[in-house]
Formats: sequence, C-alpha cells, structure tokens
Amino acid sequence: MAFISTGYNPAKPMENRITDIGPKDYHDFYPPVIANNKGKWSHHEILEPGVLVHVGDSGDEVYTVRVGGCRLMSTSHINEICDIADKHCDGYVRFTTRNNIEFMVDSKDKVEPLKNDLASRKFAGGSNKFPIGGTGAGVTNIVHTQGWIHCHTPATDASGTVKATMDTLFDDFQQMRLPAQLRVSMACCLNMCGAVHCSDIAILGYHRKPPMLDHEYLDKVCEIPLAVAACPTAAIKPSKQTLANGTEVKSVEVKNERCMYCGNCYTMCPSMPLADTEGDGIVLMAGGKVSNRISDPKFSKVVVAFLPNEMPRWPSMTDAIKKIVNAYSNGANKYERLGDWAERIGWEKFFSACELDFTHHLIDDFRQQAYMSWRQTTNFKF
Amino acid sequence: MAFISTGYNPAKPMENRITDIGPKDYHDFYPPVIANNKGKWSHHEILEPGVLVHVGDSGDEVYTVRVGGCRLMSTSHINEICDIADKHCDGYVRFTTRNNIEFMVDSKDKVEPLKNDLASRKFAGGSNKFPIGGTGAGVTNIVHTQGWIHCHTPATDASGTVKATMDTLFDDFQQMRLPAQLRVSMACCLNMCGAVHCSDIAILGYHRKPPMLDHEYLDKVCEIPLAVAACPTAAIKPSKQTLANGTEVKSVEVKNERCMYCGNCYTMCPSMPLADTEGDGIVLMAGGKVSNRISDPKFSKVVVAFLPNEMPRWPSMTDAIKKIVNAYSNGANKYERLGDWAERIGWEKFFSACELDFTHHLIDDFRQQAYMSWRQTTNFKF
Amino acid sequence: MAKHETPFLDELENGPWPSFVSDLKQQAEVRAKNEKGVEFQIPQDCVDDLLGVVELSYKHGRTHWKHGGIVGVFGYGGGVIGRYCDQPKLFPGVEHFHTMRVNQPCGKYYSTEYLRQLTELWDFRGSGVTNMHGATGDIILLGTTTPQLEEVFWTLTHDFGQDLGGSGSNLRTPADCLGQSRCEYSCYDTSALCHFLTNEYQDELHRPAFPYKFKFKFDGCPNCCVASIARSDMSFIGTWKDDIRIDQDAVNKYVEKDPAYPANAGAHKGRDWGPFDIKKEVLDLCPTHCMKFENKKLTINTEHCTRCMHCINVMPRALKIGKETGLSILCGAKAPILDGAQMGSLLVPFVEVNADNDYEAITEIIENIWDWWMEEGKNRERLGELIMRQGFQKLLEVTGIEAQPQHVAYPRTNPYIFWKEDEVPGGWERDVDEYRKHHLR
Amino acid sequence: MAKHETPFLDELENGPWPSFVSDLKQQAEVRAKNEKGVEFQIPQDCVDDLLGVVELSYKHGRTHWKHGGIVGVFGYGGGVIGRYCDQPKLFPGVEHFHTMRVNQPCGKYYSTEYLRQLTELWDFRGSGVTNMHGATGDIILLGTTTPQLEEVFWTLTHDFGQDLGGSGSNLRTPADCLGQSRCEYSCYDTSALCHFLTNEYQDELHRPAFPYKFKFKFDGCPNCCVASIARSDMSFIGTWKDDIRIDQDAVNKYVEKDPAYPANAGAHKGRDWGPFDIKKEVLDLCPTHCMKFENKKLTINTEHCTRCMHCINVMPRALKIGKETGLSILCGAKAPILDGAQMGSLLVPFVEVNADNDYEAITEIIENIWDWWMEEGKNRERLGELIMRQGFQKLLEVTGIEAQPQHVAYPRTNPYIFWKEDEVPGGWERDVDEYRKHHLR
Ligand code: SRM
Ligand code: SRM
Ligand code: SRM
Ligand code: SRM
Ligand code: SF4
Ligand code: SF4
Ligand code: SF4
Ligand code: SF4
Ligand code: SF4
Ligand code: SF4
Ligand code: SF4
Ligand code: SF4
Repeated sequence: MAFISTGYNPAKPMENRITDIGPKDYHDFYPPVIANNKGKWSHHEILEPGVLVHVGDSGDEVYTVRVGGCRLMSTSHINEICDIADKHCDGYVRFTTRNNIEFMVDSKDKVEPLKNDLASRKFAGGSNKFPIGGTGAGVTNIVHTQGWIHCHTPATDASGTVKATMDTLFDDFQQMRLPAQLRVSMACCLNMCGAVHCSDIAILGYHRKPPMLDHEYLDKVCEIPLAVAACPTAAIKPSKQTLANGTEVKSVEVKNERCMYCGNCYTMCPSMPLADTEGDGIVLMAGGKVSNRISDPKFSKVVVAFLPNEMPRWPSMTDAIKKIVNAYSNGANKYERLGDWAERIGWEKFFSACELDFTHHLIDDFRQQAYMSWRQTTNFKF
Repeated sequence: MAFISTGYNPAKPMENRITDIGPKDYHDFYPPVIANNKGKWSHHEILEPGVLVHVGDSGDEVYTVRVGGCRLMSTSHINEICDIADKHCDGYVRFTTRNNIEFMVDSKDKVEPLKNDLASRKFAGGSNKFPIGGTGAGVTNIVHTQGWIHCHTPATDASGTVKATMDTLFDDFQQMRLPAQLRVSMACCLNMCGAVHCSDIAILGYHRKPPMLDHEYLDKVCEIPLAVAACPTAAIKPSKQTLANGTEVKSVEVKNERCMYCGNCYTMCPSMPLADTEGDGIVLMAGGKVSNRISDPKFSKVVVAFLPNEMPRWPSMTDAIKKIVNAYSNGANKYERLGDWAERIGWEKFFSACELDFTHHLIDDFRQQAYMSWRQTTNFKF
Repeated sequence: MAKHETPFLDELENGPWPSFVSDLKQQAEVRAKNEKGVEFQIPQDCVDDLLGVVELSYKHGRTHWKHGGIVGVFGYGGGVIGRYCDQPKLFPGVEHFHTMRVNQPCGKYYSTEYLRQLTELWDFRGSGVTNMHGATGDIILLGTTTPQLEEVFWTLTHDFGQDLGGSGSNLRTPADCLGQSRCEYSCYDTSALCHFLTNEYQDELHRPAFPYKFKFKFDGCPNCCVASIARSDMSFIGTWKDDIRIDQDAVNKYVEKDPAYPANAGAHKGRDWGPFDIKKEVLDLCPTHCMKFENKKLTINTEHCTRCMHCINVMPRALKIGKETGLSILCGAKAPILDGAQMGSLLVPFVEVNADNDYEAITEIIENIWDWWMEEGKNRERLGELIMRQGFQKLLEVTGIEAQPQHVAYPRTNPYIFWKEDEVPGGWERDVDEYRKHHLR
Repeated sequence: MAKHETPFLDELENGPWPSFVSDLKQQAEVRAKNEKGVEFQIPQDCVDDLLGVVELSYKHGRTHWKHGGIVGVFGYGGGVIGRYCDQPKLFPGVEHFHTMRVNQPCGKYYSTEYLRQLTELWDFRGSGVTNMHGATGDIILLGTTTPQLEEVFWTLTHDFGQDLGGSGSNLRTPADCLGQSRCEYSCYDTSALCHFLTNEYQDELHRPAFPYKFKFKFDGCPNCCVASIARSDMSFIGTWKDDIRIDQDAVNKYVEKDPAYPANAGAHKGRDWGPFDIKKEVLDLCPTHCMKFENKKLTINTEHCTRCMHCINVMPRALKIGKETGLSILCGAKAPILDGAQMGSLLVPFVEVNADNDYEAITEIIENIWDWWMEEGKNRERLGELIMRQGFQKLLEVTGIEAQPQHVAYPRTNPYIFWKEDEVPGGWERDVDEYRKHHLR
C-alpha cells in the first residue's frame, strides 16, 4: 500500500493550510420540507412506534421514521443508509442525540415503502439493520462509550453490554407501553463519557482493584508528580522501590485502602494499570433523568453495587435490568419517570419491587454530601 | 453575711459524699389523675387556646391550662406558681419542653377559677404573669438561650429579643388561627444552644467581625495551639508580635478573609474577643421543623442575612418576623408548616410574599453541600 | 429604689408577654426587703447588679460576661458553668456568677413541695434567679459564687435526693417528652427509659471521658415534642409496626362534623377553615397516599404508611397508633458548629422497648457506639461528625447492624464505592509481570 | 474466511438489535474483497484485527488498548485521540489506531452526498469504522495511523470545507437538539446559536488554553433533548416569560377524546391507560398546581408556572410556548470525576437570543466566565468544581449578575456568611485597648 499524499507537506505544515473553518453549515443539509417550515411547526404526533409526523403552520407535513442505530458503524453501513435515503428521502437523513437514525419523507404515502424497506434489511448474522422504534413511552437507543473497542481505561465492554441489553429490551424499543420514557445509558469507566449519571437506568463499568505498579518502568514512562497529583483521594505518594535485581528506582506507593479505583492515575501514568478479570465489572444505577418535565433533573442512584463481567452477554446484568424495567412498568403511573416512581413509593420499596438486594455499598460515604442521602426522619416503610 | 456550712468539709471532700443519684423520680411528681391513667389515655381536645382536656380509657379527664413562661424566672415567680398550683392543682405543676407552664386539674369545674386566677396576675410593669395560650395552630413560647444575661459569646441578647418578639406575636400565642404550629426559636450565637437550626422562624445572634487580638496577654492567658486548632476554617496561625513597647511576644495572627466569626477561638482563648457594637446583630432563619408529620424534618434557611442590634426592642427584627408570619398566615394551606408552604410556592415567591430582599449572602457557599442548594433546573418562577 | 438606672430595660416591661425585667426587679426588691430574713450567702444585691450589667450590655450592644474558668464540684466534670463579670467594680454583686445545672425530673412534673425546697435553697445560697428550664432540659440555677457550689451540691444530694446534670465532654442531661403520662400517641414510656438510662449512665454524665458532649432525647412518637431528632446525638423516637387502629364509627363522626370530634382535636379552632373534608384534609395530605375512604370506610395500606402521624393527629378519636410498638434510633443530630448542622440519621428502624431486661437491646447499641466514638472520635468531634468522617457503614459495622434500604433516603448517586480487599476475588495483590505478558508496555 | 476466530463475539450476532459484530464482519469482508479497488492507506485487514483484539478482551475481561501519547494535526491541540494496541504482534493491523473527531453539523442533518464523501475518505485513509456519533456529538472516525492524520485533515478542510472537533483542554465540540428545524417547542434557534458560537470560538476549540475541557450544549426547551443540563459546562436552555398560549377549542378536543388529539401526541399509545382525564393527567401533575379547568376553559396562572413543559407535552395541539422567548443559562454540569457529578446550576434565568447583534448578551457572559476560569481554575479543574471551590457568589461577581432567589432551590441552611470588610460598618480593624476599657480582662 503506497502512501498517497493530498499535497500536505510535512516540512512546510503551514503551506496552504486551512484551519478554523468549523463544521459544515447545517443549512446545506436540511431536506426542503424542513428548510421551508423551520420555526413554524404547529404540532406533531407519534403515529406508531418509530413514526412521527410534524405538521407545519403552513399545513406541510414531515413524516419521520426512526430506526435503531448501532453507533459503532462501518462505512458500508453508512453507505447503505445513504442508499435508503437516496431512494426514499431525496438524499437527506439525520441522526438523533441518542444515535438513532431518522429518515424523513414529506408525504404520508412515502411512509409505508420506506418502512418496508427498512424492516426488510438484516445483517448476515440475522439481526435487524434498521429496527423501527425508539419513540414515546418506551426504550430508545442506549448512549454509550468506547469500551474494549477503543479505550484504554474501560472496566467492561460498551458495545457488547449495549447489544445484550437492547436485545433484552427490544420489545420496549418497538412499543410504547411504558409509563414514560425510559432512557438507558452506558459508560465503560468512571469517567462516564455518556450522561450515565442522570439516566433512568445506567450501566457503568467499574474497577475494584487499586492500580498495579510497574516499578521498573514507572519513572521512565511517567511524571511521578503528575501521577501523585492525579489521585482524588491522595492515595498515591512518591517512594523509592528496590527491584528484584537490587536496583533502587524512583516510583510511587499506593495506599490501597484509600483507593476508589477511579483510574485517574492510570490516565496520567501507563505504569499503573488497574484492569483485572475478576476485579472489573458492572455497576447498575437507576432513577436519573435530565428533562425538567414535572420534576427536576436528577442523578441516577447506584442500585446494584457490582456484577461480574460475564462475557459475551452479561446475563446477570440483563436480568437485573429486566427486573427493574418490569417492576417500573407494573408499578408506575402514566407519565411517571423511573426515578419519580422510586421516590413516590420510597427507595426501600424500590428494592423489594425490583427484587434487588440492598447492601452496604449502596450507602453513600463520599464527601460530606453523603450525609444528605441518609434517612433523617422516622418516615420510612417497613 | 456569714458563711453557713452544710457540713461539707473541703479538706475531706469525700467524707459523707453522695454522688450519682440522678434526678428525682418522676413518679413522685405525678398528679394522681396522671398516675392513674398513664399509658391509658384515649384522646384529647384543645377546648380553647391554652386549655386542653385529655380523656382516659377509664373516662377520667385531666384539664390542662398552659401559660406562657418566661424561662428566666425568679424564685419569687416560682413560688407564685407554687401558690397557684397549691390552690388549684393539689400541689402539682409541670413545665413543657418549650418552657411553658402547665396547670392541671381533674375536673372541668376547676378550669374557670384557675383561668381567672392566672389571667388576673400581672407584673408591676403591666405585663401578664401567666398568659394563657400556646396550643395548637398558633405561636407558642420561644425556646432561647442566655444572651447578655449570662453568656460570654452572645452577639445579641436572648431574653430581650424574645420579649420583643413575643409581644409582637402575642395575639397568635393566644389564638389558634394560623395554618399550623409556628415555632420560633432564639439562639444568641452560632453555637445555637436552642434548636434554632430547625425552627419555623429562628432568631440568631451573629458576629460579623473577626476576633480582636490582645497580643500582650494572649500567650499568658491562652494555649496557642488550642486556639489555632479551634478554628474550623484554619484562619488562625501562631505568630510573633512586637508590642508598642518593643517587646516581642508569642501570639497568633488571623487571616480575616477566612474568618466566619464563629467565635470558636474566643471560646478557647479569652484574648480573642469578637463582640462589636456595629458588627454584631441578628440573622433570621425560616422554614425549619422537627416533627415528621406529612413532611420530613428540615433545616431552617437564612432569609435575612443581617439586622443590627436595635436595643431595647429590635423593631427591624420584629417587623421582619411579623411580615413572615403574616405572609405565611395568608398564604399557607391548613396543616401546612411554614417551610412546606415556602417549598410549595417556591422560595423565590417566599421572598416576594414576605417582602424580604434576597441578597448574595443567602446563597450557600459553605462546604461542598452548598451545591445542593443551588437551582439545578429550569423550573423556576419569574 | 433600684440600685442602677435601667432605661433600656425598662422598655422591656411594656407589652403583654411576661417581662423578665419586671420579674428581676421584683426579685431585687424581695431580696432588698428580705422579709423572710434569709441569711444570703451571696451578695444581697446581686439581682440589682445583674440588671445593671445587662443594662450596660443594652447600651454597648455587647456582653459583659467573661469566660468561666474551671469551677465545679469535687469529682464531677460537669454540672457547673463558671462565669465572671468583666466590670466587677461596677457590679460587685455578680463578679462571680456561676450556674449550676440540676437534673430535671422526667416529663418535668413537679410537686410544689419540691419546687419550694429548691427556691428556698437558691434564695439562701444563690441569686434566686433560674431558668425553668435550660435548652437541654436542666433546671438552671443561675448565679452563685465558687464557695457555694459544694454547699448547694451537698444540700441537693443529702437533703433533696437530687443530682446535678451534665456539662462538658460528658453525657448531657437526657430529656423526654411527657409521653404516656399524658399523651395517647406515646409508643413507649419515654420517662421510664429516660430515667433508667440517666441512672444507668451516671458515671458518663458526671465524669468526662468522651471526646465531646453527648445527648440523649426521648420522643414518644414521630411528632417529636422534645425535638430529639434535631438536637441529640442519639434520638429515641417511638413508632409501631402493625396497623393503625381505626374506629370506623368515630371516623364517620368526624366526617359528619360531630362537634365532639373537631378536626385535629381543635387545634385549628381559631379560624374558619370551612367544614371538615376528610379527602382534602387527610387522604390528600397523607404523604404516601396510602389511605382510602369508600362507603364510609377508611382503610390504610399499612405497607405504605410511614407512620408520619398526620391522620392520627387530625382524627385522634378515630385513629390510634398500632399495638406492636417500639422505637427508632437516630444518630448524630447537632447544632451547626463546626461542620454544619445535622439531623439524626436513622440507625435502628425498630427496636422493642423492654424494661424487664433493663432495655438490653438499647443499651447494647449505645455502648457499642460509645466504644467506637471514644476510640476514634477526635477532640471536640460530635458523633455526627465522626459518622460523616468515617462513613455511615462504619456506624453499622460497630453496631453490628445490617445495611437496609431504610437507612437511606436514596442510594448513593456516585459510584465511588470502597471495596474491602476480602470482598474482591483474588484480593489486591497482583503480579505486574504476569499482567505484562498479556499487555505489553 | 475471518482472520481470527471470534467465538465470544459471534454470540453477539444473535438477537434482534443491530449487531456491531455483524457490521464489523461485513466491513472486514468488504475490505478484504475491495471491490472498489481502494488503495488502502492503512492495513487492509485492520477490521479483522479489530475483531481479534476485541475477542481477546472478551476472553480476558480486560482492554487491550494503551495510552495514546500525543498525536494530532499541526497547530491544533485537539481533535485526535491517539491509541495503540498492547498486542501489536498479534494484531498488527491495529497497532496504531487513532481516532479523529470531526465536528458534526448542527442538528445532525446530512446530505447523502456529504456522507458518501466522508465514507470514501475513511475507507481510503482509515479503518472504515466510525461512531455516528460520539457522546459529545462529533462524527468519530475510529482508527487510523499517525501519517494519515494530516492527510485526512487536508482533505476535510480543503475538499469538504469541514473542520475537526475538540478534545484536550479545549472548548469541546458544541452540540444542540434539532430545535426549530423540526420541533414546535423550540424557544430559540439552537442550531443558529450553536453554529455561531462554534465558529466564533474556533481558536478556543482548537488551541488548548483552558485549565481543562469545556462544553457547550443547546436545548431548545426544558425537555432537554440534548441533555445539556447534565453534561455541559454551559447549558443553554430555551424558555419564555409570558403566558402559555392556549387554544381552548383544542383543549376541549383533548377532553372529548377526539382521535386526532391523542394525549402526549400519541407517545403512550402502546398501552390502554383508560380515557384521557385532564384533571388526572394534566392539572394534578402540574408541579405547581397553577392550572384550572372550569366551564370548559383552561386557565394557567403564569406567575406560578415554572414552564416545566408537562402540560404542553400532553396537549401539544392546544398549548404552545409563550411568545416572549429566550434562554436560561446553567453552569457547571459534569461527570462525577473528581468531586462528584454536577448538574448545571442556574446562572441566567432569562436572556434574549439575538442573532442581529451576534448574540452579544450571551458571548459577554461566556467570556467573563472564561476569563475567571482561566485565571483561577486549577489544572484539570472543571468550571463546576471552580464554582464549588470559590462559591456561587464569585460566579455572580465575575459575570456582574445580581443575586436572585431564582439562583437557589432554597436559601442557605447554615449561617456561615462571609461578610466583606466594606459591608460591615467600621471595618475589621479595632482597637483592643479601647475595647478593654469596657471589658476588663
Ligand atoms: C430526536 C430528539 C432530538 C434530537 O435532536 O435528536 C428528540 C425529539 C423529541 N423529543 Fe426528546 N428527543 C431526543 C432526545 C431526548 C432526550 C435526551 C436523552 O435521552 O439523552 C431527552 C431527555 C431524557 C431524560 O430526561 O432523561 C428527551 C426528553 C424529551 C421529553 C421529556 C420526557 C419526560 O417525560 O421527561 C419530551 C416530551 C415528551 O416526550 O412528551 C420530548 C419530546 C420530544 C419530541 C416530541 C419533540 C417534538 O415536538 O418533536 C420529539 C419526538 C419525541 C419522541 O421521539 O418520542 N423529549 N428527548 C432526540 C431523540 C433521541 C432518540 O433517538 O431517542
Ligand atoms: C445553658 C444553655 C443555653 C440555655 O440558655 O438554655 C447552654 C449554654 C451554653 N452552651 Fe449550649 N447550652 C445549652 C443547650 C445547648 C443545646 C440544646 C440542647 O441541648 O438541646 C445545643 C444544641 C444541640 C447540640 O448539642 O448540638 C447547644 C449547643 C452548644 C454548642 C455547639 C455544640 C456543637 O457541637 O455544635 C456549644 C459550643 C461548645 O460546646 O463549645 C455550646 C456551649 C455552651 C456554653 C457552655 C458556652 C461556652 O462555651 O461556655 C454556654 C454556657 C452559657 C452560660 O453562661 O450558661 N452549646 N447547647 C443550654 C444548656 C442548659 C441545660 O443544661 O438545660
Ligand atoms: C406539652 C408538649 C410536650 C412536653 O413534653 O412538654 C407537647 C404536647 C403536645 N403535642 Fe407537641 N408538644 C410539645 C412540643 C412540641 C414540639 C417541640 C418544639 O416545638 O420544640 C414539637 C415539634 C415542632 C416542630 O416540628 O418544629 C411538637 C410537635 C407536635 C405535633 C406536630 C405538628 C406539626 O404540624 O408538625 C403535634 C401534632 C398536632 O399538633 O396535631 C403535637 C401534638 C401534641 C399533643 C396534641 C399531644 C397530645 O396528644 O397530647 C400535645 C398538645 C399539643 C398542643 O399543645 O397543641 N406536637 N410539639 C410540648 C409543648 C410545648 C409548648 O409549650 O408549646
Ligand atoms: C469518544 C468519547 C466516548 C464515546 O465513545 O463517544 C469519549 C472518550 C474518551 N473520554 Fe470522554 N469521551 C466522550 C464524551 C464524554 C462525555 C459526554 C459529553 O461530552 O457529553 C463526558 C461526560 C461529560 C463531561 O464532560 O463531564 C466525558 C467525560 C470524560 C472524562 C471525565 C471528565 C470530568 O471532568 O469528569 C474523562 C477523563 C479525562 O478527561 O481525563 C474523559 C476521557 C476520555 C478519553 C479521552 C479517555 C482518556 O483519558 O484518554 C476517552 C478516549 C476514548 C477513545 O479511545 O476514543 N471523558 N466524555 C466521547 C467523545 C466523542 C465526541 O467527541 O463526540
Ligand atoms: S467511559 Fe472511560 S473507558 Fe469508556 S470511553 Fe470514556 S474514558 Fe474510555
Ligand atoms: S485509581 Fe484513583 S483513587 Fe486509586 S490510586 Fe489511582 S487515582 Fe488514586
Ligand atoms: S447560643 Fe452561644 S451565646 Fe447563647 S448561650 Fe449558647 S453558647 Fe452562649
Ligand atoms: S471566629 Fe471562628 S473562623 Fe474566625 S478566627 Fe475564630 S475560630 Fe476561626
Ligand atoms: S412526641 Fe408524641 S408521644 Fe410525645 S408528647 Fe408529643 S405527641 Fe405525645
Ligand atoms: S400516618 Fe401518615 S403515612 Fe400513615 S396513613 Fe396516616 S397520614 Fe398516611
Ligand atoms: S429540547 Fe425541546 S426544542 Fe429541543 S428537540 Fe427537545 S422538545 Fe424540541
Ligand atoms: S408548564 Fe408545567 S408548571 Fe407550567 S402550567 Fe404546564 S404543567 Fe404547570
């Protein structure tokens, strides 16, 4: 494979350089019906799961068919999306903030052919390429992160846990029978690259072992003061270490009891890896939200302290999620988000309704605001 | 005045010493109707402000007449209480947890003579000795602290601010026309010797100047390390100081910007007084409660950051309190405590309803949990 | 004739509320006249001087009291607060003006006979000024001189059978609501438990061995009339486990507005709130919405009732607390100094109150907590602050109580869980060289 | 034939949800076949090796990626994430596997023409694997080698008129909900503002000068479809000041269950929740209880409405946002590392959105905040953490905004108010000797 140059000259990087031009202008990408009615929409309706119509003041209509997107996506798949959009949608398509794909058409009669086309496409392995759904009071796509596909700090895989979960919740992706929206998010480490901290259900990769110390290389690869400073709990201090061969090297020491396995040190210093087959796994959180509807946005709460990484399909995790979704579906009122339901019945009843164990790990002990989460009243349910 | 000994011999303190005998046995002090019906009460009724009846399963009744108590009380006043109790109540009386006095009689016909007797008694200055009231949905006695009568750290007087406030709220002491109980508390410094931190309305004495340093005497009178350690904000450090006469002494230095005028240092070290005529004054808090009824117990919130000490009757303070009580009385629902009302209408409306200014001082900036009090939603009222 | 002019204080004689100034003036006069011929052991004009010193504070806007120094009775670390005036020349009568804290009887019932004993003693050996009562609960005898302390103590113990209360880094004087003595809501005998524990822990009350003060308060039910949840390191609040007992006839009396059944026992009589409306006033305000009133029948879904007391408070003739009673224990309440105020946090959802075995189940918890706090608590660190510093889990550990969802208002919002090494398979020691076989540098 | 056996991953081809494994396998095959005759600039079998390395992770339960090191395009401090495989011998195709973040168009609309340009480029110079989209919002081109970075950048800028997005201690790629383009709730043109600010702050986006990352997100209304309140240092959320516009006829259509007026625009169609009940579903759920429906007329007490969107969401044909629109700005949201997660805290209750003066009122606030943060922020300290550390008051000060009760959910519960010296009459310097005249030692 021969190197083909664009004309870029590494010796003169500034030659003909273009910078700071920002993103493409969105106006170029609006389908005509969107361009014509922007800012003048009257109302909308979800006709069936995955199919919306928006009606303009002008009477114009745009029909949107939303399909599940696997945001880890090959160019082949994107090209297929383009084929569909060219065929049905005059060459336009959009992606949602939760990585679904939206095909829009400007009249009702174009909807069925589009739907049929989408539904007909399957991957060789049998799964749907473009499942229709993700609207209204149901489950939509999981926003997630890199996991073992690309990142250096994950405690679990992202795409795999998401696939297993979406398979489990698939019916609710294609239906609108839950009390309200149910948003599942996934982040593969504490950095929480998704908005996992305020999702109805959050899957979080978590380490449980303090970093290993690669003393022999540490000082060569890392800046010790940066590694020390990285630790939020001040668990790391510089120390001299004697290697097996007797040489003394500069390195660090970790006070294991103070470590909360956040991996900040590893981000700063590759000689402090934390990943461990048995130590790593999944934390489940629940009850968060971001919309301001009825109740204020709120953080998710840890409801399962740890589940092991059970590759490739994480059955204990999907079971627990299923239990939560079922209990919510049976128990909540119309329009009630998962967290609002849990608050209404009381978190003590949440655990019994979902058949989840409550363990000491679920009691907050991080910083002073932990106190706010303890029960300061005699008002509780047995 | 000649010293009269009990028999105690300072040279032999252990001789005939009696210790660790605890309080008097409460059984000795129960009026017969109480002793007979204890644990077997059926129900009660507040017949009119200050007058309760409790009915036993046995059919026995005890009528209680509650009167305002000025808990700073002379033996003359106590003796007068005894006279009344002897006359009407077979020689028994009790005090409530909020320093009111309760006279109990065991039949209805004894109530009127008792009430008349109580109401007839006035101090030479004209005030009531035994105002009847303090029950139900009204204002009861203010629990308070020492103030200028006895303590060394107050930022205001206790008995005086309480007298001024109770005069202002007197009608509501003698009536039951508020939406719910309204409990006012008073503490003369940040130590908050009353449960001021969770009262419907709290009057709090507050300093606003960092301690003065009596360098010449500091090291003689205080243990410098203890003074340094006392400071919660680490504002104090040891330092050498040169006096006007040139002598160098060991003393301390205070970083004024870090000081929150809590007076902890002064408690440890008399050479660091904070009291100041202009600096000291009143903070008003509101919306706290301790009962678990309907809503959980909650802390009072600072609603007026500062009011000067206006001796002898603190008119700005009583005005502000009156405004709060009026707005609450007009706005709240039946059974709704002040804090529940403020939460229902939103604190932004509380300030307009009470005609109080909101200033930057009212925004929490103490420790990390301050964050919890900021508004993390778009749900607010203009 | 008053010894000092008190123009400021005189203003506080006006108005309807009892005037402490008038009372002090009356007391000054009684002492001046001394009709009873008391052989005052401290200056006869001390109340005059007290008025004088307070007047001066009203002028300056500042206190004129100084630190106490260590005064007390032999062998006790508490019960006396020392106090000196910072203008002793002007007010010699209050130059020394210590207070004594006398342990009040549970429920604060008194016989006049006993009260008169006290007043007589205090006229003789003190200022004749008191607080009935202090904020913790004690009878406060306000103002005497050092030599009188032992004398007063002697009389209290020998003649009255009465001990001092707490101060300093001790167990403080426990206090209770009146409980079963006169309240139908009380789920246990607050006074019996308060009295028992006060006696049981006399040593802790009198001899400082704690990192800081420690308070017990006892509420018979969640109405919290002694505010235990807000101001006691351990708060004991009555509760029950079974159904609220419902007298359906009585419910209907309320609904029918029978005058013998006023809403909330008449507590709202002073305003016309309209006729009683069981839906609006009870069902809709029940915080858990666990009540129904259908076909003249009230039902409560006990599983969801949090025993907040509202419905019982509104209809005390119809609704009664359950029969399976006990108490909840909450820990750590305190005033805001230093780290911010705390309410008590629920540690024990339910424990039986059993006098027959000397409240064993309760004293065990208390003593486990004390052991921990005495071991780990820093100087001047309240229990609540220790719990905050070491975590609620630690409190569970030292008391041997299992974590339950009842312990939290909501589970943690951060995933920063500290695991113990033995909870994690394989432990924490790992071989980096083994790891590097699979993960090159 | 697949290069590596992937028994674990093969299991993830089952089930209805689109399988990323199937997609990667299809891509590996396309590259192997290379029917288009692409002159691959990075290993042709990189997708095979990607599957191989992920399979190994499934076996080990651990990642096989290493730290990035500093790779990027000349003059930019962000836009590229370096990544290396820790088993390069086993998986040479992904030995170097950097990602490029490409700034997505606002609202995430695309023409297929443009998308095909992108895929062609990425087949040629990269792995042909992407994320559509990254969690911040970028188009993520996943996996290429260092020498290709400048080449891709050249093509993007020269041929596509497209720049990179952010990474590192920069302004990160701003993102928006689709807003007025297809949503009747949008209170301002999110895409116009997002696009303007992205261009206005290109320098901040590309050249690291900040203490840490900084994110903007734009939601057209309080439904928050781009979750700005939870994950942007500055969150811009549409709102309005005047009355919700009510079409009474349409309200009655909902009440009459007209099939063209399904509750919540049909979002709950999948279950039989019973007939629409305006009281239960709208009035009672309105968090401020500011609505009435009497005599077929719906009224809203605007003074008490918090614009939570609920009623509008339920009856979109009847209720419309107000006409006096603008946005609220909230600051400091972030993920939990290090000090715990934060939601955005309300700084600006309402500001007009005026494109005509280049959003002056908004850029002024942004720049004041940046000046402060760049001055005071510690290394790796997010804005939210700085606000926590220096106090919300400081944020008000640097932005010149006056404190309002809207800034708090509730006023402070502790009285630990820090006064400024000039706020206190007489200041802080006092003469202790003067004091001692009145207060002897
Ligand atoms: C397309 C999208 C915006 C975009 O720019 O891409 C979008 C579009 C709409 N949202 Fe949304 N929301 C979108 C992400 C979100 C998010 C963000 C997220 O989940 O990360 C939220 C916040 C969720 C949360 O609180 O955790 C969100 C909370 C809402 C709500 C509030 C729902 C609630 O009960 O709290 C509404 C109102 C409603 O559903 O009636 C809403 C309503 C709508 C409406 C009805 C607005 C309209 O008039 O067109 C749109 C169709 C809703 C539907 O699909 O049921 N949208 N919506 C996003 C689709 C994501 C997807 O593929 O599933
Ligand atoms: C007398 C009394 C106030 C009153 O007028 O009633 C009182 C008076 C003092 N309290 Fe108190 N406290 C009194 C009940 C309280 C209470 C209320 C309670 O116990 O229910 C509290 C709040 C609850 C709590 O404990 O948190 C209280 C919280 C404090 C504090 C702050 C403690 C903390 O941890 O936050 C201090 C400061 C200290 O200990 O240094 C304090 C310190 C003091 C000192 C000893 C000041 C000092 O440093 O010398 C005061 C002596 C005043 C004097 O001259 O007599 N006092 N103190 C109360 C005791 C009377 C009694 O025994 O019945
Ligand atoms: C006598 C006393 C107990 C004692 O041991 O001394 C007492 C006695 C009663 N209380 Fe109380 N409470 C007493 C202090 C309190 C306190 C403590 C405090 O304020 O410091 C509280 C907590 C207040 C708070 O939340 O801030 C308290 C909160 C209640 C409540 C809950 C009210 C609420 O709306 O939250 C009830 C229930 C009710 O009023 O129906 C109650 C009910 C009662 C009843 C009706 C109980 C009964 O069946 O006898 C008694 C008469 C009430 C009345 O006076 O209206 N009692 N009550 C205390 C009288 C204080 C006084 O002189 O005014
Ligand atoms: C690619 C992406 C995840 C994804 O799969 O989509 C991502 C990937 C990484 N994030 Fe992130 N973050 C991504 C969106 C986020 C978000 C979500 C957002 O922006 O809305 C967050 C939470 C919101 C926030 O900023 O608080 C997020 C919070 C973090 C953090 C924690 C920052 C904090 O202050 O709490 C880190 C740690 C760090 O900066 O050292 C981090 C660090 C990282 C690094 C750079 C890990 C590292 O230290 O090298 C990851 C590189 C992975 C890789 O190999 O490509 N990432 N990161 C997202 C960016 C794609 C894009 O540009 O569109
Ligand atoms: S959540 Fe952690 S492991 Fe996952 S992509 Fe972000 S930084 Fe990497
Ligand atoms: S993982 Fe986090 S807590 Fe543990 S040593 Fe590293 S930086 Fe510190
Ligand atoms: S509140 Fe402060 S000033 Fe008042 S009695 Fe208690 S310690 Fe003394
Ligand atoms: S008053 Fe409080 S904050 Fe100020 S120096 Fe003294 S101890 Fe420190
Ligand atoms: S706390 Fe309960 S039991 Fe005790 S007096 Fe109050 S209402 Fe009665
Ligand atoms: S006690 Fe409270 S929670 Fe229980 S039924 Fe009565 S009102 Fe409801
Ligand atoms: S945030 Fe509001 S304006 Fe934007 S898409 Fe969602 S509902 Fe529409
Ligand atoms: S927007 Fe929300 S607060 Fe306003 S009227 Fe509608 S439901 Fe009520």
